Amino acid sequence: MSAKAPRVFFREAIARAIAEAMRADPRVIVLGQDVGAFGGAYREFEGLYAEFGGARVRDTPVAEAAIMGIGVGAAAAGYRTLVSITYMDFVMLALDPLVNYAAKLRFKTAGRLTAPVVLKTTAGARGQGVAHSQCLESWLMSVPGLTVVAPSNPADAYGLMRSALRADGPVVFVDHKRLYPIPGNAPASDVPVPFGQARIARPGTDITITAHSFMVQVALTAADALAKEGLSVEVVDLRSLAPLDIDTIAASVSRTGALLTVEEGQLTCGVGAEVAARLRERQGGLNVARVGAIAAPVSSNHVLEAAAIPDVERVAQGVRALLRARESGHPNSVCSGGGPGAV
Amino acid sequence: MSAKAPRVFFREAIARAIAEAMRADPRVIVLGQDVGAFGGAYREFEGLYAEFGGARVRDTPVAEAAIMGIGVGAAAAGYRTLVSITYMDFVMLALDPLVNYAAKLRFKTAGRLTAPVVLKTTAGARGQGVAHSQCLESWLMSVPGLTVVAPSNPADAYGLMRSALRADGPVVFVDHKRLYPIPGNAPASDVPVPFGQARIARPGTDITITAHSFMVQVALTAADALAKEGLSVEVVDLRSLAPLDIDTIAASVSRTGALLTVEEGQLTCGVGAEVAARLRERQGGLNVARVGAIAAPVSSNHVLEAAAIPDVERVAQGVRALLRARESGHPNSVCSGGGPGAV
Amino acid sequence: MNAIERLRTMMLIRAFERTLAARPDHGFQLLSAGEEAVAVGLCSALQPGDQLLTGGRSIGPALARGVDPKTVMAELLGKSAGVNRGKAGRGHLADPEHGFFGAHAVVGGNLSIAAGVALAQQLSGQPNIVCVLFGDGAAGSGALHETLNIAALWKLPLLFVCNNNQLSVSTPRRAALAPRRLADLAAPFGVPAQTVDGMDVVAVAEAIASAARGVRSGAGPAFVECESERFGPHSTTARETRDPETLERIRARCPILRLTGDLELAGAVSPASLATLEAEVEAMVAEAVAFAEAAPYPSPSEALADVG
Amino acid sequence: MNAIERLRTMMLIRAFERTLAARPDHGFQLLSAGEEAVAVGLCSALQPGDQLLTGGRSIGPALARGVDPKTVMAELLGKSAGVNRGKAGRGHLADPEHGFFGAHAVVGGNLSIAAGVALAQQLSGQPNIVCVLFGDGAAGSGALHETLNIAALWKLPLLFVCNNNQLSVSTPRRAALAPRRLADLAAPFGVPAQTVDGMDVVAVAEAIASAARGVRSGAGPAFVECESERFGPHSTTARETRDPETLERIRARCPILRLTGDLELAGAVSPASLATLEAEVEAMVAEAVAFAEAAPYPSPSEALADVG
Ligand SMILES: Cc1ncc(C[n+]2csc(CCOP(=O)(O)OP(=O)(O)O)c2C)c(N)n1
Ligand SMILES: Cc1ncc(C[n+]2csc(CCOP(=O)(O)OP(=O)(O)O)c2C)c(N)n1
Ligand SMILES: [Mg+2]
Ligand SMILES: [Mg+2]
Repeated sequence: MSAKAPRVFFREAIARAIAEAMRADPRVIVLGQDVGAFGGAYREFEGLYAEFGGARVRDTPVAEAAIMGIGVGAAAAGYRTLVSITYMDFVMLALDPLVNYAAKLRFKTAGRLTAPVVLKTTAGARGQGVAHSQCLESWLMSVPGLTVVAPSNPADAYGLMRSALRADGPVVFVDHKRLYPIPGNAPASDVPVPFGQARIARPGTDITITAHSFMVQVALTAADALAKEGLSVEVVDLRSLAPLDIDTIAASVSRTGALLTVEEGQLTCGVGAEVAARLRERQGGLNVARVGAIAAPVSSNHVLEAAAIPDVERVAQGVRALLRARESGHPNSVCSGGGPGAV
Repeated sequence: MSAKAPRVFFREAIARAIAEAMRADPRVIVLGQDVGAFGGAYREFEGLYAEFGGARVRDTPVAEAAIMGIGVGAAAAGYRTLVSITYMDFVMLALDPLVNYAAKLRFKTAGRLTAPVVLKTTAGARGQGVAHSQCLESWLMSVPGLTVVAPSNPADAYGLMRSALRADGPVVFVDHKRLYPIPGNAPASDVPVPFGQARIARPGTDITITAHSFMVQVALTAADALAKEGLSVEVVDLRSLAPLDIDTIAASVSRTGALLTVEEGQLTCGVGAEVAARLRERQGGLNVARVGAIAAPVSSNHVLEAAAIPDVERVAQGVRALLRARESGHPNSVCSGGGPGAV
Repeated sequence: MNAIERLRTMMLIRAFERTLAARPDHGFQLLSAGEEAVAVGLCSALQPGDQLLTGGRSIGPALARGVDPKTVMAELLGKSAGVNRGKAGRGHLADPEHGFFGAHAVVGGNLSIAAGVALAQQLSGQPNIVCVLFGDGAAGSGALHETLNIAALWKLPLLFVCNNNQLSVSTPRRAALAPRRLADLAAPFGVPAQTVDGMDVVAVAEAIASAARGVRSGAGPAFVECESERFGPHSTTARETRDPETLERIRARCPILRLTGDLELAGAVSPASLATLEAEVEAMVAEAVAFAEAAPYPSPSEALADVG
Repeated sequence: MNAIERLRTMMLIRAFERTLAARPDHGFQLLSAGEEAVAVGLCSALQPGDQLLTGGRSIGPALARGVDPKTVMAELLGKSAGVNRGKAGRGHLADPEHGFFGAHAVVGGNLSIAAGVALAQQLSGQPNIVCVLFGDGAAGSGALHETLNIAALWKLPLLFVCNNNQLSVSTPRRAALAPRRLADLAAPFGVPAQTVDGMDVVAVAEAIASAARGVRSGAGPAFVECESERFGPHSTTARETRDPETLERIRARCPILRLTGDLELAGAVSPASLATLEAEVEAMVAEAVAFAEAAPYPSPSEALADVG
């Protein structure tokens, strides 16, 4: 895209995708806390209420479980509901309708019913403390029947939201508090990003980093810094966690020979563990390491939050450590939690 | 243990552990649906109500969220509550108090409060269908602040329950529908099984299988069958998923050189992915494969249930395939979902 | 449904469940003997375009709603001729084309789903309503509160029907729920509510019909509590917790005997016509069994079909 | 607390929050200007061994409960001299030794936790009670229903206090909750309930005291709704959604001015004594700030301390 392409913020890309979907399909409705005139906690629903009115853009009580269930039920009955749960931590309250009902509906009815609901929720830490910072993508990835996407920039946010609002079954759209203020090239209208396609966010030759959501931005910055040290880092933006585009990852790693997985959430049973496992089912002799949060809750305290989650420096250290290990003939992988003193 | 040791059923071992803990500590109480005079869905609470009465063994309404919260609150205020959620699928309803509150309480209060609550719940498939069959251990393993155990036999059920009812913080005790009728040697009274210690359930030299809960029984039967083919399988019963005893696994795999992880739940971001990742952070050049459920809900239909989850034959096939790959010099790992036509 | 149809449907449910339970190949089942008047009274007040959602104890409601007994039997026996190809099984069957949006075995789990279906009805401007049938056990779940509140706020065309059979597994309703009447739970939300004798199919049908009229008119949700009795244990494999005298007393209140007696008094049925009805339902059940038995089990490959 | 102590505590809360909000280093905060009478009236009716749990808007309640303003300020500025070593921060502070079992920023999340604390009190046979303070927003959550039911069944010593400040973020209470009064939600469970003017500290204190007496006597839970007003936006960084005229009208109902006026009329305060009070609270706040400023931030290694 040319540098002169108009720029939009991440939150604007989301609002635009929803608005265009609502114009195209009268069956798209939005449910959530403060999504109406207020326009959403991050203004990512701004303009929708004014254009589409309160019947289609509905403020709800603080009742995540029921709102999810209502979104799922309306979807099963023919609508396309976008349910907003402001913080991913509170998706816990809504897992029963999402996982026990929606994700299994098509299966259990042998295709007679399906629930094309989109759950949009915001993950990640930005000073909001232990119960407003969690990244639970890996839980949802593991649920058969759910599609899970996690864009890192406005264009993908637009394109994946358009795909989500056309999908056949339930989709979880995960965004991130630190992405909202990020600008990017305006997405081309009406061009959805297909599920299951990763994107080479930056080409490189020495090592592959896989990341999603805000960590792609962190990885790109780390790659810039490492370039000054003469290291060429390829950054693969997963975009879609379920389905996972293992072909693109494998092709990248077969060129670079090393993989660093980066995620903001917990390493244990995390996205990186799965990416590494699937990759190794295809190719051997790899140098692999994981970077993620330390095994602790994330405090709102800025010192402790910074100590808990990966940042540019820790990603760069992870790259350096992994490449050192490769050079020294270390047989396999190195782990690096994002923590203080880690790596 | 001698073959003449008295035998008890898994469910009896649980009831006994709870009863002894309640005798030893008046602050131990039990909350859950039908745990009172009825004695629990699997009779695993039998006798408690008669001995300790309704104040300490409390039947509750069908309100998993509040019951978990009450158990957590009472624990934070000085009691040791055992909360029973009959089916692990419904732990979803209780994740907010468990994960957003209990798991973070000691951290966020800087040690001023802690919640020594035990959540006991039953995972796994046995003809009960899409919403009564799930294995969600990997979700809980990933939560900092939670201890997660999953015994495979009466003695460990006893010993881990005793440890759980003495622990400092929240513990999730996962059992399994197919384990309840299984007999085993009676555990020695008052001997707890420490957290974070795996157990060599069967020694062997050619390959290591890691498993937990009912899959240990499946792995042991598969090992018997494979022995007849001349294959010597070491079975490591993880027992404790968080903390994970990677030392014991690593020691085993350094002897056998190959690892097959077996779990009944989903492979994606599962227990096996984590075991493999941690192991490879220590040693390279391993042959690793995973066996788990196919990526689909589990129907109550016996044909479809059997097709969905690992059984003795699929575990045996997984072992054979992995050892074949090793012989043929396949560089690394092979995956085998438990599904029809898989492996 | 006229009185005879109601009687026949109640008899069909009883016979269907009895035959099913006697087989060795059903796994286990949640039966509704004693509760037939709730299912039949309720369904006799619904219209074709309406949708019914239920909890796990769903055989009676499905049959009363008009789902073909053949496809229900096949489903419960795990056959691919089942209404959901044998994949749903106990507690999950769904036949939306016949107004049975589905059972869901998570206690309380269908409440908010039903509100979503009602929202869809409301948005699409159709005159149909949605009915959600749930147990006394489900009344303890927070889902009821959240759903009642939103349904009242949004005036959803949703009829809450609580089949209060006095038990959740082994736990008596009085030990699990503080309210004097479960219908009282609707009052704070301004939702009209009534409690009716769930052993009297006529009373149930009238109460539901009048509540449904309000809902259909756009007045928003309504709530009907039906006080019934569960004649058997929680499931075919569960331990019975009540003593024989209690069970005898309870079973004496049989809704089928009651309607039969009333119709006999009114001269609307005779021993001969009853025998004919009996033969009719037995034939339907036999046909359902034959249909199910003739059908194959799904192939293992269907375990991966229709995911997502 | 006598009337002067109430006034001083309300003034302390107002001054504390104002000073905190004016700083650049607090991240963001949920303030309670306008709602001081609820916190203070409530706490003036609690006894030392009682425990209070709240939602995220917790500065006022913590101070009213007697948590040291120095440790609260340090906590909210992320310092290790904070009541929780700076780890809890906004929305999570806890000081159980001072009867403040803690705030919890999950809306409705503390309801069942509080019932558990009440169960512990009941089992241990102590005469203390537990009070849970939650917002109108939390009243829409299923946790309230489940907790009210169980608390009523088990006669837990639990006092539910709803601070109905008419808003959940931008959503007016009338758009989020169908009940005419939120106190009506207690009725089905047989839980005594009342609604009181939350801008009147005396009325709040009396209502809570009388409800607390019942709870303390073993009669089971009680419910008090306090109708208050939030003077500012949801948080220090949130957009205000009300127009200036509305805000002006609301702010004219200031609970501090109201008590001051009443006390002036009664001759219990004078301009001079008010100035003294003002100076006292400003000194307390200044001391708290100095204390917090002098304290270090926790070291990064504390990010791994006290997990589990
Ligand atoms: C959320 C949840 N918790 C627990 C269960 C286990 N369970 C199945 S049926 C049942 C009893 C429900 O009682 P009620 O709602 O009165 O329905 P009934 O069985 O009497 O028809 C329970 C507790 C479940 N299915 N779902
Ligand atoms: C379960 C949950 N959902 C959403 C939020 C986001 N949130 C934070 S405060 C708030 C408003 C709560 O309103 P109310 O209970 O009336 O308390 P108030 O803010 O008015 O004090 C919301 C929705 C949350 N913290 N927890
Ligand atoms: Mg019942
Ligand atoms: Mg409020």
